[in-house]
Amino acid sequence: MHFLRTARAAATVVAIFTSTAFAQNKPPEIKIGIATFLSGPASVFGVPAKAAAEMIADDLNKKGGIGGVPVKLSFIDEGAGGEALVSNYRRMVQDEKVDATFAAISSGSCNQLVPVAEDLKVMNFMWDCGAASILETRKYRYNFRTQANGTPEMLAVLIYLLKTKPDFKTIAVVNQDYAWGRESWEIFSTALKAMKPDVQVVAELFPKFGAPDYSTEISRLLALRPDVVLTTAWGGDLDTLVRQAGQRGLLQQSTFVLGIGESSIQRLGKDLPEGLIVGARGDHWFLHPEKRNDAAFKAFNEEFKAKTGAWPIYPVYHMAQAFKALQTTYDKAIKANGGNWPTREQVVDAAVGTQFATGFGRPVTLRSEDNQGLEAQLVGVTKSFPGYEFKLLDNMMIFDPKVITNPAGIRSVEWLKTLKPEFAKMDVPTFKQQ
Amino acid sequence: MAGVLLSAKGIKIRFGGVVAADGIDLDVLEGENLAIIGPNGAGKTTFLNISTGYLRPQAGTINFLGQNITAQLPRTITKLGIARAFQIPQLFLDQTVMENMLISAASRQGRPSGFQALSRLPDVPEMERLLDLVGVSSYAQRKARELPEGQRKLVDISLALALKPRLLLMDEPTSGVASSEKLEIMDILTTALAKEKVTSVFVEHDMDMVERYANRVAVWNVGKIQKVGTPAEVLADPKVREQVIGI
Amino acid sequence: MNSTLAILAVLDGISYAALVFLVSVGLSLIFGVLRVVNVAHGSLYAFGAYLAATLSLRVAPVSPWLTYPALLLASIVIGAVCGGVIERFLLRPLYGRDDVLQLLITFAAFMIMDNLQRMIWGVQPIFAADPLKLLPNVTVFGVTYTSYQVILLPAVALATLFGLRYFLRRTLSGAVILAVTEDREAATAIGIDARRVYFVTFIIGASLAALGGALASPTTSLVPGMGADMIVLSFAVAATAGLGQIEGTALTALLIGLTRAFVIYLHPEFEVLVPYLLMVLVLLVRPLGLFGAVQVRKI
Amino acid sequence: MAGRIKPITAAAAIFFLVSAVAPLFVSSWATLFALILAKGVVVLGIVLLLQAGQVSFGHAMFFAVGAYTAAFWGRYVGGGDIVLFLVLGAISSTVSGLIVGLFVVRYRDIFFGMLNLAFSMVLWSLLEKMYPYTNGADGIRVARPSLLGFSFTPETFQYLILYISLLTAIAAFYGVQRYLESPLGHMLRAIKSNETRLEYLGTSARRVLLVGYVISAFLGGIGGTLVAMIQQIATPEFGYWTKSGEFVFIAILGGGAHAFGAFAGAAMFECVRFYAAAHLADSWQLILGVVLIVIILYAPNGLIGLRQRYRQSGLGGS
Repeated sequence: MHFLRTARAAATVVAIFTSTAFAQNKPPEIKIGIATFLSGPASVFGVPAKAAAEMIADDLNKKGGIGGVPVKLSFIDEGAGGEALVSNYRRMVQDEKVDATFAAISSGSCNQLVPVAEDLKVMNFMWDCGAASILETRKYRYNFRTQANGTPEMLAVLIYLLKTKPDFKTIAVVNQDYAWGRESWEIFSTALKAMKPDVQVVAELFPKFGAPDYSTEISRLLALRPDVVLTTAWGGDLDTLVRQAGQRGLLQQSTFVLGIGESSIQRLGKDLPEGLIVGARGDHWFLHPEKRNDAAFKAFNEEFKAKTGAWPIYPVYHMAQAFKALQTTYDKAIKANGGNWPTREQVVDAAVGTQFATGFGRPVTLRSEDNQGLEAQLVGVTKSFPGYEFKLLDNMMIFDPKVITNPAGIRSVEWLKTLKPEFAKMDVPTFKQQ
Repeated sequence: MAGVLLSAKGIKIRFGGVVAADGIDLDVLEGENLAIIGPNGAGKTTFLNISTGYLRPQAGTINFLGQNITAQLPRTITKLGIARAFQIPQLFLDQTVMENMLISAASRQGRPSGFQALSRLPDVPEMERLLDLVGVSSYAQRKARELPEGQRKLVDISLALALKPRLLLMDEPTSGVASSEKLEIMDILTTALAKEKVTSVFVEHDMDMVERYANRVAVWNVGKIQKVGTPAEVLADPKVREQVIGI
Repeated sequence: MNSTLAILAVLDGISYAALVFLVSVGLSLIFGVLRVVNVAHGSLYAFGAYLAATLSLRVAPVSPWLTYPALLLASIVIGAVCGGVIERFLLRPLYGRDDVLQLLITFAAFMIMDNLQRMIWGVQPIFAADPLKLLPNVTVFGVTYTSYQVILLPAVALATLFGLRYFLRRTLSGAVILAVTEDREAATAIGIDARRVYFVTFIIGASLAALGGALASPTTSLVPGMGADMIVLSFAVAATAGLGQIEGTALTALLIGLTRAFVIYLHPEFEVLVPYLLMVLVLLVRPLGLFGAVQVRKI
Repeated sequence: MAGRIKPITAAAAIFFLVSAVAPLFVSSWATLFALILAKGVVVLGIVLLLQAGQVSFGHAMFFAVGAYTAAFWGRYVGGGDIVLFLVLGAISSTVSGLIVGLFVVRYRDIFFGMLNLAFSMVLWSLLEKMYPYTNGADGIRVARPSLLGFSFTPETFQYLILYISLLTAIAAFYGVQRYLESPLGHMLRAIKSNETRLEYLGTSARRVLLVGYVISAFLGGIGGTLVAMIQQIATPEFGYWTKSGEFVFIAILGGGAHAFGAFAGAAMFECVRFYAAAHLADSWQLILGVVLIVIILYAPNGLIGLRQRYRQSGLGGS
C-alpha cells in the first residue's frame, strides 16, 4: 500500500502547513472567505449581500477592524455549481488560509460546505441557509448558524395567518421544487395540521425551480378558489408568480401568504397589492418598528441605499449579522485570552453560546447545544403608504425566538407535531407602520 | 456442368412508378465470371442490392447453395459466403489499407477481440499476400484516403477477397478508372479470382471488358432479363446491340 | 376532471404551445437548412427577451403602445446581430467539417452569451409587463385569462406558421431555401449561393427565437439562466416533430403544451417529465420524429 | 504510427506522475487533480464514441447513475466503502448503458445525440421530481466512505481519493488505449468512415457500437462515482444536458483522436475554471467559451493535436 504511505506523509505535510497554533502574535489581517451567489437566480440575494459585506468591512476597517486587526474579504460563487464550489472553498481555506468563512445562501451549498469546513477545521458561519436539518442531524464544532432556520420562520408566518385570518377553510401551496420549497411546506403543513386540523389542502403545486410561466397553475387555483394560497418562492420566481397572479385576479380572490416575500417587495413595486401576508426570515425590515429611530440603523440603511440604489433586504441583514457575530466572538476570545490574540481554536470556543446585538433588530443567541442561532421573526401585511413607490409592511408582529424555535435535540417536524391549537393564541406584540 | 451457386426466381421490386425488377430468374454457376450488362436504370445494381440483402424484393426468392437468403441482412449473407465490391469504393478512409484488410479478416472470423492489438493478428501475412496478389501491397501502410481512385477500387475488391467468399458480386469494377488502366486491373482481378477459386458476377458497361473477361453474359432491360448467353452470342444479337449497347 | 377544467387546460396548453412553437420552429428551420443544431438558440431567446424588456421600459413612459413595435424591433435586432455574427464568424468556417464541431461551437456561443447576459443586464430579475397590461382580460367559466396570452400569442404563432409556409412555398427566396434544403449540391450547381441562403436562414431562425423571448418578456421575470431550459425544451419539440418540419413543429408544440397543461391539472408532479418522455417514446418508434421523412442512402 | 503514439504516451505518463506528486506540495490541488482525473475517465467514454463519429449529448446520465449509486447506498443502506461504491457504480452504469444502448445504437449522428439527450433529460427530471427519494435539486450527501474497512481522516481522505482516482484513470487509460488498437476498436472507428462496408464484411455495426457504448457508460459511471466521493454529494445537475455538453466540450478541447485527449482536456478545463473562478469570479464561462472557439477554429484536433501539428511542422513537412 505504497500510496497510503504517501498519503499519510502528505497529510503530515499539510498538517504542518495549516496548523498555526500556540502563542499568537496579532496577525496583519483577519481573512474572511464568503460563499454567496454571484450568478444564477439566487444572485438576487447574493449580490446585495456581497455589496453589504464590502460596505461593512470598509466601515469596520475605518474603525480599526476587529480587535485592532483589519478584515479582508474574499468571495466565491455559489452559482458556479457543486464541484467548483467545493474546490474553490477548499482553495480559499487551504491556500488563502482564511480565518473564518461565511457559507452559504442555499441549503444545498451548506450541505456541501459544512462537512468540508468541519474537515478543514475552519470556523464557518452559515449566514443565510435555512434548512433546519443541517444542525439537527449532527453536532458540529466549527459550524454555527448566525440566524434562524426554516422552522421558526415558517411557524411565525403560520401563527400570523391564524391570528389575522382565523376562519379560513382551504389552502393551496405553490412552492419552488427544491429543498426549501419542499421543507418549508412540510414545516408549515405539519404545524397547520397540528394547530388547525380542519383546514383542507386543495392543491400542492411544486413547479420547477426557475419556471418562467405559472399560467396553468394560476388557472387551476382560480378554478379551485382556495381561501389561502401559500408560497415560499423567492427571487424571479416569486416576482413572476405574483405578477401573473395579480394580472389575472388571483391575488384578489385568495389571501396570499408570501413566506419570505420581504426580499421582493421593493422590486415588485406597484404590482404588489395590499393585504398580502409577508414574512422576512428574521426580524428584518428597513423600517423595523423597534429600531427605526436608531441612528446607527438608519445610517446603515441610508448608506446601503446610496451604494446600491435599494433599501436593504433580509440577506443584507443576515450578512451584517454574521459580521456582528464574528466581531463579538473575537472580542470575547481576546478577553478570555487575557487580552492576547486568540488561537483559531480559542475563537471557536468563544463562538459557542455567544449572544450578540445585531443593531438591526433584536439580539441573536448562538444556542450552545447545537450552534443554532435564535433569531426573532417579523411578519406583516402589505399596505400602501405615501412617499414610497412600493408597499410597506403594516400590523407587524415580532415573535420571540425562544418560543417558536424547536428545542435543541428534538427534530423540528417531531416538535411541530406536538403543537396544540392553543399555541397559536400566544401573545405577540403588534406594531403599526408609522 | 458446374453446380448452381446462386439462384434467383421471380424477383420483383418497384420504387414508386419505376419497375427495377420485374420477374428476374437467373442462376449463377460455380466457377464462372458472369457479366451483367444493360442500359442505365435497367435494374442491374438493384439486382446486386437484392442479392446481398440491401433491398428486400416484393416478390420472388434468392437461394444461395440451396439456402433461402431472401431479405436476409447483408451481414448474414456475407457470412454465408457472398462478398460484394462496390461501384464507388467503400473503404474505411481514416485507416490504413492494412488495417482495412485486418478489419475484414477479423470480421470473417467473428468475435473480434477488444484487447489484442489489431496489428498483431496472425492474419497479417495472409493479408499481405492478398494485397500483393491484387497489386496494391505498396500501399499497405498508407491511409485509404490517400489512395488514387483506381487503387481504392482494388483495395475495395481485396476487402471482399479477404472474406474468402464463394461468390463475389462486383458493381462496375472498372468504372472511374482511367481507360489505360482498365485492362491491367481486369487482368489482375481475374487472375486473383481464379487463384482464389471465387465465382464472380460483375456489372459492366464496357463491352470490351465483357468480351475479354466474362464466361457468360446476362442482358438487363427495364427490370427484365432480355438474354443470357456467351459473350459472343449475346453481343451478336441485333436487338441487344440496338437497345443495350446502342449501336 | 370535468369538461370545464378540460377547457381551461386547453386554453393554458394553447398559450404555452404558442411560445414554444415560435422558439422551436426557428431551431427546426435552421437545422433543416444548415443541418446544424444551434445550441445557442436558448441564448437568442433570452437576449430577445432582455432587449425587448429594456426597450419596452424605455418607450413605455412615452406611450405604452410603443412597446409592441419595441418587441418586434428587439427580435429583429437580436436575430440580425447575434444570429448574423454566429453564422458568419463561428459556423461559416466550419461548413463541411465535422458536425460535432458545428454543434460544439454553438455550445461555446451559448456559454459566452450566458455570461454576457449577466454582464449586460445583471442578475436582478427584470420585468416589463406593459404590453400585457394594455390588453383586456377575458373570463372563461369564471376564470380570468389575459388576452395577451390566450389570444395574442396564439395569433402570432399562427401568423408565423402561415407566414413561413407562404414564404417558403410561394416566394422566390423561399423556393431557394427549400431547394438548398432538399439538395445542396444540385442547388449550388444551378447557381444558388448556398452561403447566402445559410446566412439568411440563420438570421430568420435566430429572429424567431428572439421573437419568442420578446413575446415572453411581458409575462415573466427575466433571470439569468432562462435560456438553458428553453433550448432543451425547444429541442425536444423540434426533435419530436422531426427536425426541419415546420407544420409538424406546430402540431407537436400543441401536443406538448396540451399534455403539459392536463398533467398540471391531474398529476402536477410529472410536469417536467412530459416533453422528454414524449420525445423518448416518439423517437423510439419513429426515429425521424412524428413528421420526419425517410431518406435512403445510395450505395 | 508507433512514432505518433509514443510521445503522447510519454506525455500521459508525465501527466499521471504530476498528478501523483504535485498535490503533495499544494494541498488544494489534491481535490483539483482528483476531479481532473475522475472527469478524464468520463471523457474517455466520450472519446470512445467519437471514434465512431457519434456524439452523445446525454452521457451525463451515466455520470449521474454512478454518482447516485453511491448516494443511494449511503442513504438507504448506510456506510459505504470506496471499493464497494466503485464496483456498484460500475455495475449500475454498465447495466443502464446496456439498456439505453440497446435503443440508441440503432441511431446515428444527430438522432443518436438526440435520443441520448432525451434519455438523460428523463433521468434528470426524475431525479429532480422524485423529491422524497432523491431530495430533488439539492441532491444527496455522500458520506466519506472507508477503504476496505479502514476509515480515514479528512486530510488523509483527500489524498486517498486522489490516488484511487489516479489508479482508476491509469487503468481506464490503458484499457481504452488497448481497446482502440484492437479489432473491435478499429471496427468502432470503421463505423465513422463506412458503416455500410462494415456490414458487408459480415460485422454488425450495432453490436460493435453497443460494446463501445456500454464501455463508455461504464467509464461514465465510474467517473460519476469518483466525483460523488470527491465532492461528497450527488445532485440532479450531474445529469443535466449542460453537464453532457461539458464532457463533449472537454473531449474536443483535448482532442478526440487519442485517449490522452480526455485528460489533457479535463486538466485544461478544470484549471481554467478553477483559476478563472478564483480571479474573475464572474466570467469563467466566457473564458471557457472563447477558449473552445479558438480551439475549434484554429486547432480542430484539440490540445494534443496542437502538439502533433507543431511536431509535423518541426519535421519540415514531407
